[in-house]
Amino acid sequence: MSKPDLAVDLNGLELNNPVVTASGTFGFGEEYEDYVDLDRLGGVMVKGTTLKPKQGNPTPRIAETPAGMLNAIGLQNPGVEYFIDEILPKIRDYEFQTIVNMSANTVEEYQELAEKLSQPEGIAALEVNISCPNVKKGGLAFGTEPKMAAGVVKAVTENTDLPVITKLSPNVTDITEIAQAVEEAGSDIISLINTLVGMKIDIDTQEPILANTIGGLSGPAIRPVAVKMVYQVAQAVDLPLIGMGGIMNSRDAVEFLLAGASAVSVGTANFSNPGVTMEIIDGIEEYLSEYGCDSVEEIVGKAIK
Amino acid sequence: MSKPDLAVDLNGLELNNPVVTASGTFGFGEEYEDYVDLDRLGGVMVKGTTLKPKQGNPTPRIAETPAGMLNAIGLQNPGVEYFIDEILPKIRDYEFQTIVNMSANTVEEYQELAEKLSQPEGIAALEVNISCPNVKKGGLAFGTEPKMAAGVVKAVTENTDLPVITKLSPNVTDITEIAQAVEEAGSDIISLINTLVGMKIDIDTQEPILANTIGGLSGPAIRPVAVKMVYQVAQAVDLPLIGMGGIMNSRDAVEFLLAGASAVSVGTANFSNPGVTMEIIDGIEEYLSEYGCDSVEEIVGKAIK
Amino acid sequence: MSRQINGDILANERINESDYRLVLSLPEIIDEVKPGQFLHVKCGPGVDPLLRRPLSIHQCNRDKGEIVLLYRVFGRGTELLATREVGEELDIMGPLGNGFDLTELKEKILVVGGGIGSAPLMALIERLVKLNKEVTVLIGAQNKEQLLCQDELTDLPVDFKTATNDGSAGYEGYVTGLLEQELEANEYEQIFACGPTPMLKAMQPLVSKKNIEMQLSLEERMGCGTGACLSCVCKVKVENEEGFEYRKACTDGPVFKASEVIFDE
Amino acid sequence: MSRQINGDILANERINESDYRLVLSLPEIIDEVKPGQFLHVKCGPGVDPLLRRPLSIHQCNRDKGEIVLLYRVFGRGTELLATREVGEELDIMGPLGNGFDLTELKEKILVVGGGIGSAPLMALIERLVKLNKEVTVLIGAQNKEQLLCQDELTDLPVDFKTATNDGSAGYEGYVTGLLEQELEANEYEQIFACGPTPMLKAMQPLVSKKNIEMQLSLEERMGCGTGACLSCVCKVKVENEEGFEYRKACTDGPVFKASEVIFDE
Ligand SMILES: Cc1cc2nc3c(=O)[nH]c(=O)nc-3n(C[C@H](O)[C@H](O)[C@H](O)COP(=O)(O)OP(=O)(O)OC[C@H]3O[C@@H](n4cnc5c(N)ncnc54)[C@H](O)[C@@H]3O)c2cc1C
Ligand SMILES: Cc1cc2nc3c(=O)[nH]c(=O)nc-3n(C[C@H](O)[C@H](O)[C@H](O)COP(=O)(O)OP(=O)(O)OC[C@H]3O[C@@H](n4cnc5c(N)ncnc54)[C@H](O)[C@@H]3O)c2cc1C
Ligand SMILES: Cc1cc2nc3c(=O)[nH]c(=O)nc-3n(C[C@H](O)[C@H](O)[C@H](O)COP(=O)(O)O)c2cc1C
Ligand SMILES: Cc1cc2nc3c(=O)[nH]c(=O)nc-3n(C[C@H](O)[C@H](O)[C@H](O)COP(=O)(O)O)c2cc1C
Ligand code: FES
Ligand code: FES
Repeated sequence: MSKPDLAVDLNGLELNNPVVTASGTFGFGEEYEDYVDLDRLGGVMVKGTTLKPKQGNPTPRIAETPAGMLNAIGLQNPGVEYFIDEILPKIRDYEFQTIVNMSANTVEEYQELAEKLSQPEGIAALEVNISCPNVKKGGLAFGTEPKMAAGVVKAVTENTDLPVITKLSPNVTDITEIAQAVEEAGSDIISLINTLVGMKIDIDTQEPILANTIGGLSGPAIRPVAVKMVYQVAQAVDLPLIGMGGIMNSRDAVEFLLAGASAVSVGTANFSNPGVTMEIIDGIEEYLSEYGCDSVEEIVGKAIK
Repeated sequence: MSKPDLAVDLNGLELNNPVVTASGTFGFGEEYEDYVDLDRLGGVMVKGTTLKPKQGNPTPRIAETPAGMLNAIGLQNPGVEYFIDEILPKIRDYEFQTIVNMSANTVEEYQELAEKLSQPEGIAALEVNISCPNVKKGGLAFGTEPKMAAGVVKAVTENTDLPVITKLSPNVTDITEIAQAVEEAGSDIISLINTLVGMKIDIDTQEPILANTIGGLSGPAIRPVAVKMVYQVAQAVDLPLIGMGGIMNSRDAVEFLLAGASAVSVGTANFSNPGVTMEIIDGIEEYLSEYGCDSVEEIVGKAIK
Repeated sequence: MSRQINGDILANERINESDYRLVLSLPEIIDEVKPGQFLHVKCGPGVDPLLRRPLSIHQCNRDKGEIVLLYRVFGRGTELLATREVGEELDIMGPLGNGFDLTELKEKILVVGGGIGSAPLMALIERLVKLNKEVTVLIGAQNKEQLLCQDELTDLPVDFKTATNDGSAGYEGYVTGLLEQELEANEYEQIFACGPTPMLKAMQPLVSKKNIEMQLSLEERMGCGTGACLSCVCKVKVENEEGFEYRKACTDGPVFKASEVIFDE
Repeated sequence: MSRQINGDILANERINESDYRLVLSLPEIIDEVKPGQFLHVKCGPGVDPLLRRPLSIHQCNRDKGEIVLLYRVFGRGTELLATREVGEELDIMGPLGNGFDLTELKEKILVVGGGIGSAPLMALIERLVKLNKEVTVLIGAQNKEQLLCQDELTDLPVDFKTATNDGSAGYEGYVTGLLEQELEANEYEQIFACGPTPMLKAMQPLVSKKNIEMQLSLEERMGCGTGACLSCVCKVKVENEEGFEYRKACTDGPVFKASEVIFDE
């Protein structure tokens, strides 16, 4: 029997296999050079990038929770220009697709980011993080209101030829509503989920552990929430999905594919097992073989009744 | 030094100590007679009660997840009349406060439930579960929209003299908005959080594990989300809060008190450790002594900056 | 009365590729134990896994205060249990469940076990033998190695037959095939069975055709084990609108009358 | 180059009330190890705890290919680590971090350790001794029992002094008090230190007053250990608007020049 075909085409974003790494957890890829054959990765969603360099939040920036972790990095990053001039040239030659995760506080900033990131060679897609607070509307996240979300996505899609991925926040009453809004606004792909908002208090000091008080919860703890949202959104829109949230191994990755994701993104798992993405690629291939599938596509959404 | 005072008065609901058990996880109390000195409990929130008896969902009804579990019991219960006639007389004589968790699909049903439950002796408070789908509005949960939530709460508060607890769903964009709405509608107390919606897929059968497809996620996995919501709601309303979500021991319970809850409710932990509530009561007392506090109140909300 | 206690692990040994025999010192509860009951076991400390695992009481040695469990390594919980060592303590709740109903025992009794489902039957068989019943035992398994209780049953005054899927011992095929033969060949007054749901489901029509009273021990996913959470319910026939009612496997069962159990499609 | 590998546990023994000595066989990476580097350790399988724990390389035996860690049981991760047994394998990433900068070593060197922070200093001291430096070592602890490296340091040609909070050995009080005395009494050209943040913070003005070059090994909560997640950052002085920049303890550190480190209030 021939090996199953792992390649996936997500509305224009072509990946050699359906495994990418999640923004903020894998740096710019290079950081994992010692542990991973980077050329084998489907893609790398690089650290959230902003127009201007950002220092990020004070420490502690992370806290461990049952089967999960909280982070409040605060988008520390060197800014889009440094990324394009200094980092992109170093990672361009890897086989993986470079996906740039963009964060901003205003629609105008998103637009400017999209324009800047559409110039250089070597960027395969833009990922719009709409979980950021909308400074103009008093801090309510763009991703929590369909119209605001659509506005951001339009500002990006109208200013780039690259495939646009919109990354949804799970901290909403109805995620399908947001998904439909960004589909209409022209998003090519949807990625989900970003972190759940959470916090942890140190009962000895009687204070929140994170300097930022609240943070984003990731890791296996949130997987059931993520799988459910992928399952729901897959039925609400016609876009390919990149599923994430607590994927620790290939079995978890397959769970997301069955729920309706066309590809998966691996975040927190890289911390506990830096070689995990390679195991996941191999495991998906084995699973497909075992079930007699020729391509990834055959199992996408198979658990949807 | 004298022992700290564990009693708390939640806007009319008086508990001997701040530890109650969460609805649906402790039956009607009796089920734990072999493991717990029921008279030592602050209160028991009994299984979700509906007007008519309900059979509930097909099985499997539960699935285990990392540091958590999903349930889709489907409100199996013998109905409010059976509860009043057959169960209440058996549990009335325990020292714990009996809190009846009410579920319904229409505002009228909530009203009728409130009226019925206000007649008999031995009920200390009503807990309004507004996570149920609103049948009239096409299944959107009452608890996800401020006006609908307020409508339900009004229907209850206007038809009972008992203290009314409103139990909030975490599956919303802004829980403080709902909290403020139910405060205005006359709720005396707020309890939070109910379960997060989640699902799990069996990759061998390629089907959702729960017969109901989706279920409610509880246990330590959700604790960071619950603590954050308690912390937020404590600052948004003037009502006493009963905090819950993943409390496994007295340290976790104290975390909720510091976050702003005046009492805590213990759910899933009863399954893994049936005597856990006794340990939590003792542990809170020790903590208070250690920190030189005379009463529980002194630490409520202490982590709020 | 049931309790939550720590029992010393006296043995925890692998008996074949997949199964383990666990001996616990539990003198505090030994006098309350009935065949067909189970313990709710915390396989390890911490929250991974979070829930307890129900495991049937396989044997009960009253004099020594020892309870034996027989378990198959299946997922995370039983894997962890298999790593627990002699000398450690195991956190259990028990005894739980109603056990087999022995109030109206007949004389000529058939006991049928499939796979790891044979575990709870040993304590029952030992009791039946003590009561001088005429007992026939059918045990089914994948293969010869996985056939449980062989040595114990050979030593007992029971008629003992086996079935294996691969034919490596006894009848070749499912234990339900052997049962069919057996019901043709002999008259039985009462049957007790435990095994995977498809096996029990297949037995139901075979046995009801012959009008023999049967008790089944069912398996359902459990949360509390105390009757509080309603996770573990089974469909039981009653005369209401729907024609059934959900009963709790943990406290109303795990043993039910075969005639009242409804198996879904 | 750093790797993720499994090292055989050769020893994991308690050395006092709170501390353990763990010996790992890691010939694959031994030649790359520098004093001041650390391993990122998965304390147990599964997701509880989820993250690795950074532990400094305490000693490095190149001939045998063995790395020794010294750790204090603190929370869930180190508790679990303490239960790991000889013969098991430990999943580590390493060696990580920049280690101490030994490119411009002076002759008269002071090494200061507080609490479990003394752990990484042993490998450094052994190297300094090999290079024939004149080394004075100050080690502080709660009490005599918790004083680390006593035997090893007594055997080495170094000047070794101790401080205990309860006065049960050496100077009574914080090791920073002993340091103050020491800086009055003797001239040092270079200082290396590791210990709890308050200790390092207290050392900063004492040492900068004397204009002695100092390197500090800092502790921050770590996620990845590879420089990817930006959890582990420390404030370092730079000439920008804010007057500081965040640098990663895992890859830019954990050793920093004392003169550039900013400790928050
Ligand atoms: C009353 C009763 C008695 C039992 N007696 C025995 C026995 O003596 N020996 C034995 O080997 N097995 C017995 N089982 C089955 C045993 O409980 C499961 O094999 C075990 O729970 C699997 O846990 P796991 O962590 O290995 O598997 P996982 O698949 O990781 O478990 C995930 C979840 O599903 C539940 N689950 C999985 N399989 C079953 C099952 N077959 N029945 C009930 N819950 C399940 C688990 O309890 C857990 O909550 C019994 C089950 C019941 C209900
Ligand atoms: C570079 C470096 C080297 C270290 N070397 C040693 C050593 O040789 N020996 C030793 O005993 N300890 C050392 N530590 C501290 C050690 O990492 C912590 O004590 C350990 O992580 C605590 O884990 P826990 O699960 O026991 O505690 P928990 O409090 O349960 O841990 C919760 C989380 O906080 C983090 N954390 C808690 N305390 C610390 C701390 N002091 N520093 C960093 N993260 C922390 C944990 O890594 C984990 O992510 C070092 C720390 C760093 C950064
Ligand atoms: C340390 C850390 C930093 C993150 N930074 C970003 C970010 O900059 N932009 C973004 O869109 N998501 C960010 N995320 C979210 C992840 O990309 C991912 O959506 C989330 O962690 C869920 O996946 P996981 O459970 O596999 O980690 C971050 C997550 C972590 C843990
Ligand atoms: C098996 C089960 C059944 C539940 N049934 C109800 C219910 O009937 N009504 C309700 O308001 N909440 C119900 N809940 C939610 C709990 O009361 C509680 O809000 C939630 O489980 C979070 O707390 P925990 O993490 O301590 O379990 C149920 C939870 C579980 C696990
Ligand atoms: S397991 Fe909870 S009712 Fe049976
Ligand atoms: S631990 Fe991730 S950057 Fe240092």
